[in-house]
Amino acid sequence: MTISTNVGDIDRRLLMDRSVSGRKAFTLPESDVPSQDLPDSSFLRDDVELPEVSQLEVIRYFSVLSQLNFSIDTNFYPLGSCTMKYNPKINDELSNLPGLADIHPLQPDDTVQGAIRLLKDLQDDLGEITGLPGVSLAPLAGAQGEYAGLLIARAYHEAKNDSKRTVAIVPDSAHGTNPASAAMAGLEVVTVRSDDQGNVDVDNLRELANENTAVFMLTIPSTLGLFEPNILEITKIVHDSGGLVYADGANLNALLGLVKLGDLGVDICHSNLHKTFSTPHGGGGPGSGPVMVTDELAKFLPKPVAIKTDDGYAMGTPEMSVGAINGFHGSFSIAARAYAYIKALGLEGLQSVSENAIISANYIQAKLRDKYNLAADRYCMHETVLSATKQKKRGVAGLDIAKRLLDFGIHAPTMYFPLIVDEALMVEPTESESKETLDHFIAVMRQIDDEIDASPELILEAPHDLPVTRLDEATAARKPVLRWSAE
Amino acid sequence: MTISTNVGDIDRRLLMDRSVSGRKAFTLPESDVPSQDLPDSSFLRDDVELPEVSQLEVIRYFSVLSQLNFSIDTNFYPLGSCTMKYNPKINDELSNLPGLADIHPLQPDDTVQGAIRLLKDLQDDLGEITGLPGVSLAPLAGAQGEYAGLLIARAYHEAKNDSKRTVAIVPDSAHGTNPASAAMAGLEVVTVRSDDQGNVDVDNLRELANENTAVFMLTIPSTLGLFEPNILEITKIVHDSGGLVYADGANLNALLGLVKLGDLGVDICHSNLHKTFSTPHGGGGPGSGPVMVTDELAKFLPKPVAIKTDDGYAMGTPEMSVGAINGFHGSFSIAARAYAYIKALGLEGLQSVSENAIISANYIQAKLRDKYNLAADRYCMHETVLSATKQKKRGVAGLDIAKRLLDFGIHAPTMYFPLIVDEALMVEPTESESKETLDHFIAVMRQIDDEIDASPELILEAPHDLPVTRLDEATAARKPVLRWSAE
Amino acid sequence: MASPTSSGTNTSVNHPYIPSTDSEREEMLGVIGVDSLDGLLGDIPVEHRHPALKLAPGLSEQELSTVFGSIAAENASASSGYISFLGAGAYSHYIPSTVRSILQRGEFVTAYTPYQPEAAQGTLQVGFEFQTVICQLTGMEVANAGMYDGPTAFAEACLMAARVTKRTKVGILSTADGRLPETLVAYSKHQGIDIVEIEPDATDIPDDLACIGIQSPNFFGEIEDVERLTKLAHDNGALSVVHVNPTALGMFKAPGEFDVDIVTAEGQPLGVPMAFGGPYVGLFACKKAHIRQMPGRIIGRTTDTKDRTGYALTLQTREQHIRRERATSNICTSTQLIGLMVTVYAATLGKQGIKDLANLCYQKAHYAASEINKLNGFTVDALATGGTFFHEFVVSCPSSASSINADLLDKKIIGGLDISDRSENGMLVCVTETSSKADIDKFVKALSEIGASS
Amino acid sequence: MASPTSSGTNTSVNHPYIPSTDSEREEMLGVIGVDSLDGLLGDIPVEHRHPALKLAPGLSEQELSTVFGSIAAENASASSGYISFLGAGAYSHYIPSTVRSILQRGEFVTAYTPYQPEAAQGTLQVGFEFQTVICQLTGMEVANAGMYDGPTAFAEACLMAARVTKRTKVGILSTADGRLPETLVAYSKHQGIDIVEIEPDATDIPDDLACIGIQSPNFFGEIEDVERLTKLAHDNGALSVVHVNPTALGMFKAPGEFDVDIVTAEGQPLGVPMAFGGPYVGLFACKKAHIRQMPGRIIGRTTDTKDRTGYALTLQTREQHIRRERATSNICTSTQLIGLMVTVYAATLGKQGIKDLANLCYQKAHYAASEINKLNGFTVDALATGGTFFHEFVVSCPSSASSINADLLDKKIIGGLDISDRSENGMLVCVTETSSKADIDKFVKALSEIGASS
Ligand SMILES: Cc1ncc(COP(=O)(O)O)c(C=O)c1O
Ligand SMILES: Cc1ncc(COP(=O)(O)O)c(C=O)c1O
Repeated sequence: MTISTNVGDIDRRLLMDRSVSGRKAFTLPESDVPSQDLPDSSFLRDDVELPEVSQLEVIRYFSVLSQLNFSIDTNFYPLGSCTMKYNPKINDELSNLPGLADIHPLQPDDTVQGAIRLLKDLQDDLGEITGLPGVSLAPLAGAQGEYAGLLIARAYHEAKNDSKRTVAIVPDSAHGTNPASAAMAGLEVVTVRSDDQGNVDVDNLRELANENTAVFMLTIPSTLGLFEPNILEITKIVHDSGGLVYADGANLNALLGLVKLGDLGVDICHSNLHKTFSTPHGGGGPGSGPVMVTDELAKFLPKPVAIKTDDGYAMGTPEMSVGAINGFHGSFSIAARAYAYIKALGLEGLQSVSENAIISANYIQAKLRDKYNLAADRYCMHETVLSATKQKKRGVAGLDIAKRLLDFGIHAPTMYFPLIVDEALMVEPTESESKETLDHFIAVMRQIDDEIDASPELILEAPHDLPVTRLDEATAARKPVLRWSAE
Repeated sequence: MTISTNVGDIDRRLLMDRSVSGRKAFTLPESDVPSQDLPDSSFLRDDVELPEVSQLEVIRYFSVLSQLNFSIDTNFYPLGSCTMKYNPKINDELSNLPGLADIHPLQPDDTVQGAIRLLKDLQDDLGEITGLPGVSLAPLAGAQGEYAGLLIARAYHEAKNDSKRTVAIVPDSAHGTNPASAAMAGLEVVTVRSDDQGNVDVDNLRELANENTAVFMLTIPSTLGLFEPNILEITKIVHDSGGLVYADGANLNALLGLVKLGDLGVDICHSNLHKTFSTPHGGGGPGSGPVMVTDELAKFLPKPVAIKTDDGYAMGTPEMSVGAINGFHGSFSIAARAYAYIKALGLEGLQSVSENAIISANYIQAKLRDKYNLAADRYCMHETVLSATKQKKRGVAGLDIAKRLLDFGIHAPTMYFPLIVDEALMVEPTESESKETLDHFIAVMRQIDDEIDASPELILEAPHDLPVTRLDEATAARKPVLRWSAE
Repeated sequence: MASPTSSGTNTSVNHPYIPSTDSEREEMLGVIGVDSLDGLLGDIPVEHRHPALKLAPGLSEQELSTVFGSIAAENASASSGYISFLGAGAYSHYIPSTVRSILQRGEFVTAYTPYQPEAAQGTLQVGFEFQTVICQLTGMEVANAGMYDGPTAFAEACLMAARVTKRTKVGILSTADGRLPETLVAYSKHQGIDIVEIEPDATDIPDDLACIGIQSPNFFGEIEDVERLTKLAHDNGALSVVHVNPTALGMFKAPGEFDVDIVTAEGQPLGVPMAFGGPYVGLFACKKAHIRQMPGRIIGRTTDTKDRTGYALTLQTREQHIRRERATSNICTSTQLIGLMVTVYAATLGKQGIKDLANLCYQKAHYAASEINKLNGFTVDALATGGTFFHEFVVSCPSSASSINADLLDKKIIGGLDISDRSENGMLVCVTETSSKADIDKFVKALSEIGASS
Repeated sequence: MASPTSSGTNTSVNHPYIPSTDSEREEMLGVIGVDSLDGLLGDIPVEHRHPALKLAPGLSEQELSTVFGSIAAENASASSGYISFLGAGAYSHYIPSTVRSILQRGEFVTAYTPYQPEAAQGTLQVGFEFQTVICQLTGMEVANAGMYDGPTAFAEACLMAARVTKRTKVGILSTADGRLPETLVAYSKHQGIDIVEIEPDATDIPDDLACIGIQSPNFFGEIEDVERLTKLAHDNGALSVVHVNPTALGMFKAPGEFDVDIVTAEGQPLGVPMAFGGPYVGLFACKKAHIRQMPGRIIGRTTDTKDRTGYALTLQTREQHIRRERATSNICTSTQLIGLMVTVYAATLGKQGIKDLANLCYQKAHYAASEINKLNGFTVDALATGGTFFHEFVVSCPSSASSINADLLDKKIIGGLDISDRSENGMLVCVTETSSKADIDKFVKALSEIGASS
């Protein structure tokens, strides 16, 4: 099977179909120790059927495949809620320095003072940015940060012997990980409505918050890109009910230096280092989802946390820690990248990040609101949620618009999320894209709207020039083929 | 201006057209020394009008541009005489190690013992491979190696006070650098004919070689991919006339471990590390063109050469050196790559390189000779020169075939070289391409031949799917536009 | 009202990561229809806007490099001349240049999760290759595209076993790495899961177990009788969950040969730097029958409208973004890029390489074990008991492993892990292909000197 | 007949760089119609086939890395804790991450010279950008796509001046780096070119000069009066060839402002590692009038059959592959990839960065000079004479620079270049932005100690 691209036809066969007996891409050194007896052959297996290809073929295969991707390095990627910003190359480089990449997680603390110092310093900076000084960098992604946060909330109530608090209140606009994490934490998920402005329906919240409330999970800014105007009232309602406030900080890119979550009454939050703090998404991870809490809750943090000792640094376990949520210390080399990012920007740079992220999103919103409906017709924070309902009536769905954007080298916005917005197209430009790029996006979005009437098939059959057209996902799920097999 | 590719439309504007006043991609540290007086303003210039773009834009611009290239990492590249083989990634990595990349060329020898040891060891290996033990790694590419070799030949004759030797005999099949280098060396170029087998016309050579002959420049194997069957006779004729034999070793990939040039009577040769020894071509350099000579000629080598001393290594100048042909020690980090290549393959691996290069070329030749004429109808060495004369008669030139290959993701062979072959297509597969790739190439070449009759416009208008179609090179040369300018 | 760090004006710091200039910001604000940024922040309680922040000023790239240079220099590692014998879940292996080279491709590194398959065929095809590699290595039918790390993969496997069997008790072999039950506890404590310890020679297990969780090679480097234990589990209606060392699979029988239900592993040994513990990738494979209970992202093959093969995320209805609180896991951002490293590693080593590698590790560890075993006062447990081990082995030392390690450190040797909590004066020593014979001999000599003087 | 290393059989060593297997080779030989490889080698004199070769056996990648680790460890450099004050043609500058990142793109690294423009628009557009950058920096009208290095670019410029003026005598300023005339000698000695030395304050030059070759800043770091000397050249029918330090152009007037005819430079300071001397890139720019006499590769803009802009090699009739012995130069493989580094460097620093960089280098070098000048026994010549210098300056030392350097080395300081051949007890000291104030102070302190004890 071949496709035509800008480097000519491309062969997409899998590695096992390229495998030729006897080829190799690598050799191991000869053993330099006296030969040892092998175990009984009943323990031993036959060959592992891994591909047999040359080293050039390895490089060429993966290099060519890489070119089939959109990425930040090659495309504008206004994927809402995902904060696809520039991933500075220096951060990749520094996090891979020998002395960082080749240290073992179980080395004695005194042999890894630099690494622990980095973690401690990053903890402090994240605490300062969020106003929540207790920090653990253990969580391996946002969802694990949420889960860690919920474990902390549960531990807090348990420590007070308040065992009936088994409910998590979650807005209907929340990201799927919120209810999923709550369920993992054994919490019953109760949904609070959004009002017609996209805000939390405060009255509804007041009805729901009670002696069973363990935690209220709020995304700030919300998944509609809005800052909750009633935030102080909300945190008060929850606190008054005896519950804790958890902030999903996936959208922290809007808030750096503009407001501290801790000042608003938030007790716990997580942050995705792979969003706000620019660590690369890697096509779906690795990430890092530090959890930040108030001083009072710090003793419950998952282990380990980096601590300053009299004569240096150490990895420690908080007094009443909720335990280990993964193998070692979290995503160290992701943390190192985030650290480099914070140090490179500094206080004023971080403020500038959020200021520019907000201005860019509002600019797009202002330039498109005559053509596209808005999920909420007010100023947004770092992202704007468009609704393609007008376009839908004219025969073209949000999905189609998203696919058509690909033809222009622009990645699709986040589609059909949040669930409460019909035909949602969530656009997050980030501060790292230039006004010129925003203007190009705006022009393309307007052109697509024009195409609906002029040449709808251009949209309905999009994308046109990519390695594949739209895929049959239904059959994929009905008859799953999940691996190569000899046919 | 935009083009469509597999990552959507691509914007090809130049950096200066993207420049926005005030943007930046980099910041310098603040000065940490007391402020110093600036020179008189009459010395100082206004701003340098370099682009003002963001760091993301730098990365995105060059990343996207890179995807418009064919390369070994992404394509089969059977470009004859260029030896487009796999460039091992480990070699790039090792040559960039701190301790190699950050040493200054003028450091005292005792602070760069590792570097000099590497150079000395590489000199020895190249001497062993070619059978010509005097080696200088100074030349920065093949052409400079040729020039260095010719300087040596001239110095040799001069040292014998043989001042009338001012002629270089060069076969009509030679690469353009040979006569150009000879001219630089103040030699008169006299052309020796090839016979109908593609060999040097020995009788013609005998007529030409005389007391004016400084040097005979022979490419081995020749640019037709043939090993000169009369080599021993040829070197004898030249030596008998008092001249020296220079071997252009650009095609050394055919000979590793199979024959030593020194054993055949060659006095001087160069080798392109960026061909046989796998250092990357870089889109046109950097290269490295070491010059190898007999023991007798070693004293004339260009400086510097690495030498072994009693207590280590030193950079030295041969006794009667032809001098410095460039600034420092040649392409050190290219030499380091070649060194890594030789060490990785070792004796048997290097032999295997040439064996497989030869088999692959002959295989292609055997599979295409019914469709395409051969420049010489006999076994070839590491490359085969096809002649598209039959195709030309049917309306399609070698150039058209070359362009059509691009549509299949295969780089064009070398076209119209050597000059003595009509409609030459010089195909060098190298040992690093798999039989499957060769078979694919063969199939495509056969298909193109079929297309001449079935759908000639497919060939005549090729390439079809690349970032540009054929370019107007005539206008480019007539009205040269060689740089961005504000319009 | 705003604090001194306020940006009531519209001048932001000009930074290489932020392209907008003052005049562009001015222009955009004009289009938006506000005078200043603060006009957009109306929803943020004014008393909390623009708080004071204690953060250092920004650094240039050159300064940042200097900062990182000092941090790295404060760590001891192979690059600063130390040799190390630590394993216990993270292993030092040579990483081929191909892995690093492909890992530099920005198109892989800076892409998002492939929600738009047309624009992500690279990531998707690699993920499909990854699933294939994991199946081939483990001998299992299906695999997902990766979990956070080994312990979380194991924990999720036990939770999955509970869902499949509709039971709530999980048995874990007493010889497993303590990190496995520890992570499982954190993952399951509010889901009513009980954890019980099973001895490796048990012939009887509770009849309400969801699964037996087996680590093999176990924490002490020894191979467990997975076949017998799996049969025992199945006889009692439980699943068998086996946590492997993937390098060992180059040599030892694959769990798939023993009818194991779920296999998990820490993928780090397959081409991933140790990097002080992460990011790594959890490997997760199971029987096809259980596919819809599998956590994590799964990539499937399908066709486009022109009938060309393509790849896409599939079975997404298991996932949190669709099924929310009823999802098979909360995992979202996972470890695709580490999966790429594993895939390139597997493609590079290939059939012969993985075999040679396992053998080389085996040879070196056994050489080290036999040399240490000759020392006065040191005993290698597995050699004494005749256990079959891989990569690592327990040494009973004449004194506590930490005191010995302190002395070793003076000789630039990072000794094995102190496991005195599990074995008296025990040191878990790991040897891979990255230790030369000279390194091993140096270690043995140092142990003998330290042993003699203690 | 064949020696023991013969491969009369068709089994070749199986190596990661060579995909063909024994059976494929067998099959291909069958198609070709020979029994063995030797059947294809008939033209090679049989007595010389398969010679014995003294070469070591091949190494695995892991072993190779170890070998290189030791080689690198035998060199002293910043990465092993040394500070250095060497310049004189190669300069230590911070290289931005963008340069290294783009340099890893295999599509740039592993492409050939762009003879097929349709398949090389990346390389070509970058080359066009490079030419633009060189023009902007130097203030010249046109530039080529790069030469081997600075000295060869200078030599070719003088040869070009000879072609343009049809004269054979070249004047070079006495203050130039000796490497410039030295390379010119090697490049011109058989072409009947005479080289004469010109004093910088000359008011009179021979009337048959092809050009005056001026280095500014000169070998001693001082700015020459390019304007006056250019006028002098022109008044005598000669061209003016100026060899610059490109970093200095961030601050000092561009040669283009002085009506200079040809500008050359070593491009290394613009983002290229020092790498023990290469590969570097020679910069070459000139007036448009002389374009057809220019050596080297040139990239031009044009359009395709669909009228889209594209780039292609142009003016190739100057080059050796067309014009052979009448070419403007023998250069073929050049330095495209180093040109890429320069281009990314220039794009990254940009208008402000190049200015800031030049200023920073200026500040640091002048600070160092003034501190050294305060030391007993040390004099900075330029400060004494009031010369304007950049990057480097000559220190007259109390004893020979090499003896001082030997003492400095004990303190992990690599001192300036010993130029006693050109200046008594002279040391050419270079300071760039990579030296911190602490480094400079350490150097000054060390000099003062050594000076006191000598
Ligand atoms: C609002 C929100 N919450 C939580 C998450 C989950 O974070 P992660 O993907 O890092 O687990 C995301 C990520 O997509 C998100 O957008
Ligand atoms: C036969 C031959 N000789 C000489 C050369 C010149 O070598 P270089 O390009 O390294 O200067 C080449 C390169 O194309 C060649 O093919």
